[in-house]
Amino acid sequence: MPEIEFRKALNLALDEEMARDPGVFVIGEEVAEYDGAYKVTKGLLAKYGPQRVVDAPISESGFCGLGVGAAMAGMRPVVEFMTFSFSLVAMDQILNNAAKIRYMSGGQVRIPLVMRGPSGVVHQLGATHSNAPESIFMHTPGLKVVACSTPENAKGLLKSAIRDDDPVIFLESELLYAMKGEVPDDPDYVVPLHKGRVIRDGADVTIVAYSKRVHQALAAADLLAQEGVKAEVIDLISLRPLDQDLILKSFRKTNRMVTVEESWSFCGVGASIVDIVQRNAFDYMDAPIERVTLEETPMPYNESLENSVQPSPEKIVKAARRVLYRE
Amino acid sequence: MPEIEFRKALNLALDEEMARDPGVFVIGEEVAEYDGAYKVTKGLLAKYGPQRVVDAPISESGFCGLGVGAAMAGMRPVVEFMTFSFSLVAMDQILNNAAKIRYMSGGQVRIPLVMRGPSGVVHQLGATHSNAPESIFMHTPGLKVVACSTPENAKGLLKSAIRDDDPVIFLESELLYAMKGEVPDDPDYVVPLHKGRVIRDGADVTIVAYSKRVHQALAAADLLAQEGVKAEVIDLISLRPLDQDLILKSFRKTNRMVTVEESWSFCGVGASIVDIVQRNAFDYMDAPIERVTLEETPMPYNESLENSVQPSPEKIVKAARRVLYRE
Amino acid sequence: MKTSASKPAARRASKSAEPPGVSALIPGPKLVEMYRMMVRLRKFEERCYQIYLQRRIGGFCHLYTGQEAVAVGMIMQLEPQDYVITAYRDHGHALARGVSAQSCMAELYGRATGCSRGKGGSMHFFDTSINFMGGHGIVGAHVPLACGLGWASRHQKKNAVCLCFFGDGAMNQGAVHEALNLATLYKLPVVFICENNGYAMGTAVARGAAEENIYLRANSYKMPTCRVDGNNLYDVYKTTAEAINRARREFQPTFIEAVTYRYRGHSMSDPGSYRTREEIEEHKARDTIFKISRDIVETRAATREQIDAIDAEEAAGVEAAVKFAEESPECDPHTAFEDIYLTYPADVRKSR
Amino acid sequence: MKTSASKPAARRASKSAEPPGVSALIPGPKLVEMYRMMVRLRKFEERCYQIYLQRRIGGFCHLYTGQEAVAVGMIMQLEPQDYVITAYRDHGHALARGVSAQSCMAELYGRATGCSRGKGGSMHFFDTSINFMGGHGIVGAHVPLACGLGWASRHQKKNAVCLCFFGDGAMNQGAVHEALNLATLYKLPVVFICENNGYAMGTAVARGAAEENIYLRANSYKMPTCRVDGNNLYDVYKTTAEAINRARREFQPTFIEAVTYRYRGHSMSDPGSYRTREEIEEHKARDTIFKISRDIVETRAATREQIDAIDAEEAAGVEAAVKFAEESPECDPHTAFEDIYLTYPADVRKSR
Ligand SMILES: Cc1ncc(C[n+]2csc(CCOP(=O)(O)OP(=O)(O)O)c2C)c(N)n1
Ligand SMILES: Cc1ncc(C[n+]2csc(CCOP(=O)(O)OP(=O)(O)O)c2C)c(N)n1
Ligand SMILES: [Mg+2]
Ligand SMILES: [Mg+2]
Repeated sequence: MPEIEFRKALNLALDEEMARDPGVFVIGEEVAEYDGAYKVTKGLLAKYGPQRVVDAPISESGFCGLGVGAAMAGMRPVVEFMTFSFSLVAMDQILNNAAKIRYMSGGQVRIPLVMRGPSGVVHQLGATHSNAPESIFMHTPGLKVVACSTPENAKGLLKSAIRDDDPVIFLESELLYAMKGEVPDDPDYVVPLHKGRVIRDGADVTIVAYSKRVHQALAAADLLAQEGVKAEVIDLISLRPLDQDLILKSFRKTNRMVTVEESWSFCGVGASIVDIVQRNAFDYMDAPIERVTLEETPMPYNESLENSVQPSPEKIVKAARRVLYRE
Repeated sequence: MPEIEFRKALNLALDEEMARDPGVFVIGEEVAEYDGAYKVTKGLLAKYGPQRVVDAPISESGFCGLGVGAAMAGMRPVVEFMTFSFSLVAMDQILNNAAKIRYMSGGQVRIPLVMRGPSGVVHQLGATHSNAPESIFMHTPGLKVVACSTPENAKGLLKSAIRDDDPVIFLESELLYAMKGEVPDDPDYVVPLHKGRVIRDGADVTIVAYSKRVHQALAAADLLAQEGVKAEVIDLISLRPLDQDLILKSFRKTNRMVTVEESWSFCGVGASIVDIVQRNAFDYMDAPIERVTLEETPMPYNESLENSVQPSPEKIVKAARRVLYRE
Repeated sequence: MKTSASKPAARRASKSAEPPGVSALIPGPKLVEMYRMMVRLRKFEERCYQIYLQRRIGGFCHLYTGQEAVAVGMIMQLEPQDYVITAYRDHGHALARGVSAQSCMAELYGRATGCSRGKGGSMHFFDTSINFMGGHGIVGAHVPLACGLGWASRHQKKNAVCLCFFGDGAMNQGAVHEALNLATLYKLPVVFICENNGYAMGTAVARGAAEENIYLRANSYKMPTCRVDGNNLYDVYKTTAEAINRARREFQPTFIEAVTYRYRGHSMSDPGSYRTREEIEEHKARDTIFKISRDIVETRAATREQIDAIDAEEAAGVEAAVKFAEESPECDPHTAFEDIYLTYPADVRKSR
Repeated sequence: MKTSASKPAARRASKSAEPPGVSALIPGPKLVEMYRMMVRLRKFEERCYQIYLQRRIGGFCHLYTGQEAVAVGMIMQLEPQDYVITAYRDHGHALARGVSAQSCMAELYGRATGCSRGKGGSMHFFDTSINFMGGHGIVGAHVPLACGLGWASRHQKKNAVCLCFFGDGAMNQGAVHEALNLATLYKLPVVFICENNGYAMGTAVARGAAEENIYLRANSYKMPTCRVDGNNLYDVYKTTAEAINRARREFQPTFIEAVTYRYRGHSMSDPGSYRTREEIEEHKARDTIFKISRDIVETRAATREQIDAIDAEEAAGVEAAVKFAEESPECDPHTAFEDIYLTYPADVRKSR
């Protein structure tokens, strides 16, 4: 298997799906002539032309809505938000239109739409540019929400998202774009949207993470191993629906859990995981589930403050120790 | 104490605070000449004139942002969303501007802004008009979020919200506007924003609710009493911050809890309550906490479907029975 | 703040009968067909008014009475592949597009036989089988969708035009401006129709918009723009025909401000105290439907008796629709859980 | 799709020296003061460029180099009570308003002594003590805030005007249109300045806007609107003076399109392949700062030596700012948890 960059994996997924289905087009700010703000769409304009790789003005409501409309008419738009922080100005299009029109039409309309882009804190971009709105999307029936974490699943998931007949929120991370990894070059290699993965086996504690936090979870598992703690690490991948079976199966084995999240605690991803676990595996709970989230502050610019309010392998280790009553 | 309608209680709060502080003004669609879509602002135009009771065009981003800006300059705007369903088009103004500008300025800016209006499902308005976005707001540091449930606390809370120096999301319900109740006429009667209330004592199970669901919780408590179950009912009032002490105190007494919510389950209000309880009162958990939320569907128009996907006293009773292992 | 100029329709009234030749644009049989449709819209809405007051239907209900010439004059010249999309005041557009009165009425009753299976309600009518792409509840939010429909038409080579209706109040919603800009930029076959009925709820146009000449605002998007008397079916027809042509042949969007008037309140719960009875009567006196019936008889496109028969047929049709709706089955409870996703993995269906 | 017309600044270049009399508008000492400020902006930004490449500062960094005449010519005629609000390309506006180079530089270093206590960073400068109301990161989102500042000024009888700066790309964001409409409707003392530097990131104006004559779009909001050569300090000054007057005396908002050009990339990470080196050089050849220095010497407002001294002083000032920033204390870790709320109940502080 060839080893490629994360952004290239996304690029290949777009490329292959555009080649496969003439209904697929990409629209967003700077996706065409600029090759994408983060070069995810590099070379696609040259290959598919300006009718399928479409530069948009800074009109997120407008072009996201255009995507919804084109999907209603049978196309498969891929709407790029330069980052999901900018999706806030298009929130109504996402939550009312993309998510609900199918239902309100009594099932007549289908909306095979992908809304993708990087999400979450990057590096010193300040509070307006560090939003990770996944819990907003997860809260909303009608949307599917996935987060990729490796070049391999990035490619397979984006292809699935594009082929899927429902609106999919597809979360990436700027901080992963340069990561390299092996990616199957089979053009029909896809990863199911609704399945999480156990990416490290362990029996002592389950660490649940998604997006770039998966790598911190793995780093924490390494550190814990040095203390003799065998952590199982789950990459959620699908945030809506959550892969409850996988989560519960692991929990029933380890009886202890730490969640690692991209956003804040209140009404966050992990809150729902906690809720699902206690409702479905109450008798297996040997300790409270700990959550490692952003601290409850807007994101500061200062580098050390910014680091201090984020999850880190060390924080995860500490949380794991707490759920193991070792601290 | 005089008995007045809920909408009148809100109206009095606005009236008194406008009389008290010339910096207070109300802006929103139809708030002035039309007396408010739900008559909450009735008579205020006549009393305070069009400079302080301001009709706005259908520009939620625009006038919500105007409110943020006026607050930055020291005024105390009350922005009315005709319903919070329409706040989705202003989401960026709320989540990035109202919530974060104080922080990003290093504390130089204060934003004494109230954003108020009815929220949640009403009666056959369909999916676009039935949003209850409180968990979106609760997720966001920088915002305070309160939900009123009686004429009395509506008045006292709105006055507190207006006097408060931070941005407050103030949630009401169309279905309560006609409710009558006693309201202190002391113009300095205020209710603290961050405190919940035990509105019915009980030792067997705690039912936590907010907004109109409080009344369903009370109805459920009545039904449960007939079965010999003493339910304690908490009206959360404050959603951000949550009154954790109150919730935990009750839970440590009853060891069982049911949450009743206005919106969906995933990443909803109750998920956070569950999380807080299990982290802080793990040893007191005699049963999984049950949540009564909207079913995971956009809101249907059909009346019986609409009822079926909402919380009801019967659903609350059933949930209570489950946490009491009586079912 | 400006408070004057609340009667754009009055200002734009055409004073006299049609100049000869204009009505020739619409052949007699077509005119009769359009008359029939306008009658259907009128009778449908007036029946809604009654049954709403009887509490047999619920929710928000925004009647189209008085604006019929706009929907009918525009939509009835579309081809089958063309799209229609509109806001929550959608009964008229749906009927004009050919959605049956039965399925519309059943939708208001929230029945499974409704055009949106009882899930959308008055504000969210859909019938994609004839490219009626909804009824949309959030002011202005469907206007970007129209660009998407136009986009698809263009790139799927469907040769379809999209008519997108919205109100005067919607012009103050940012998403509409973003959409208008996109339409020109991408050369989309969309005709934007702002139905200026003088008010957004209780807000007269000039109280909500700095520029009360709404059609001028489209100049910012470099598209042909005009104002038309929405009471004048012939003008409406002609202007729209040109716009449709430009869209279909040249992928050139157009903006049309159709000045019109709603006889009823904003919605059923609107007391309407922001306008006078005289103002309403003034507009009713110029009623299009009546005027067209006269034109039809004068030009011998049909006889007075035939007109009367049409009126009776349409009244009966609406009665039948009410009956159909009332006799239709209630929604099956489990349908609440359908139509959320098209492909939801079976193994996680029950989760929350 | 249109791809031409990417050089609005070139199109608008004034060909010759200022006609006599125009520069008389700005008295000699004031002109020298403005020159000094333009030099400060230039040197500050160029120093940013270097230290950014040295990785001594981080985040997104949008330099203002080339646009100096706009910020300086406009902001330096404000009175103390007036407001300035702008987007993320905010260093120039902040400095011109009087925020010290030290506190700006310290902010870029993320230090506690920064103008936003190290929490805002390059895009989010604030100094409310002199009514500099921020740097804002979301395109267009601060334009409604400007209406609020104008509203407060009007209703608190502060007699303050608000200058609101944004880019050509921001014109395609709906919130901006909503705000422009509100400003006229409510008669707000706001001057809207669209700094048209030809590009929104890599998108030339005409590729993002159906109407590339941006100032014409303000016609929809019935406010005085004009285009000014942003390289011509005198024109900028004069046009703005008129607009400020209208705002202050008549509560009449104005829209000014200032045609300008940024010498650097959109941000530090922009390779800038969407424009040619020739295009950039062409603009640099018409550099305002150089031109003004010449004017000053010619009109004897100052000598060449004095100009050189100013240049040296400002260079030293920026060096001092770097030194100040580098020697400033790091943010105390607990400050991350401050400034979220003004009044947060002590008893629930730790909750999450
Ligand atoms: C974003 C948004 N804000 C507010 C509303 C509430 N609302 C529904 S209709 C309406 C007035 C719309 O007026 P106009 O666009 O002129 O259409 P008309 O009702 O006259 O057909 C308002 C304010 C809404 N549905 N969506
Ligand atoms: C709503 C939103 N969308 C996208 C971005 C990303 N972005 C930042 S600056 C920019 C270009 C803005 O161009 P313009 O308004 O012309 O200002 P300039 O940078 O030229 O000063 C974009 C797309 C953003 N910050 N906010
Ligand atoms: Mg209207
Ligand atoms: Mg620009």
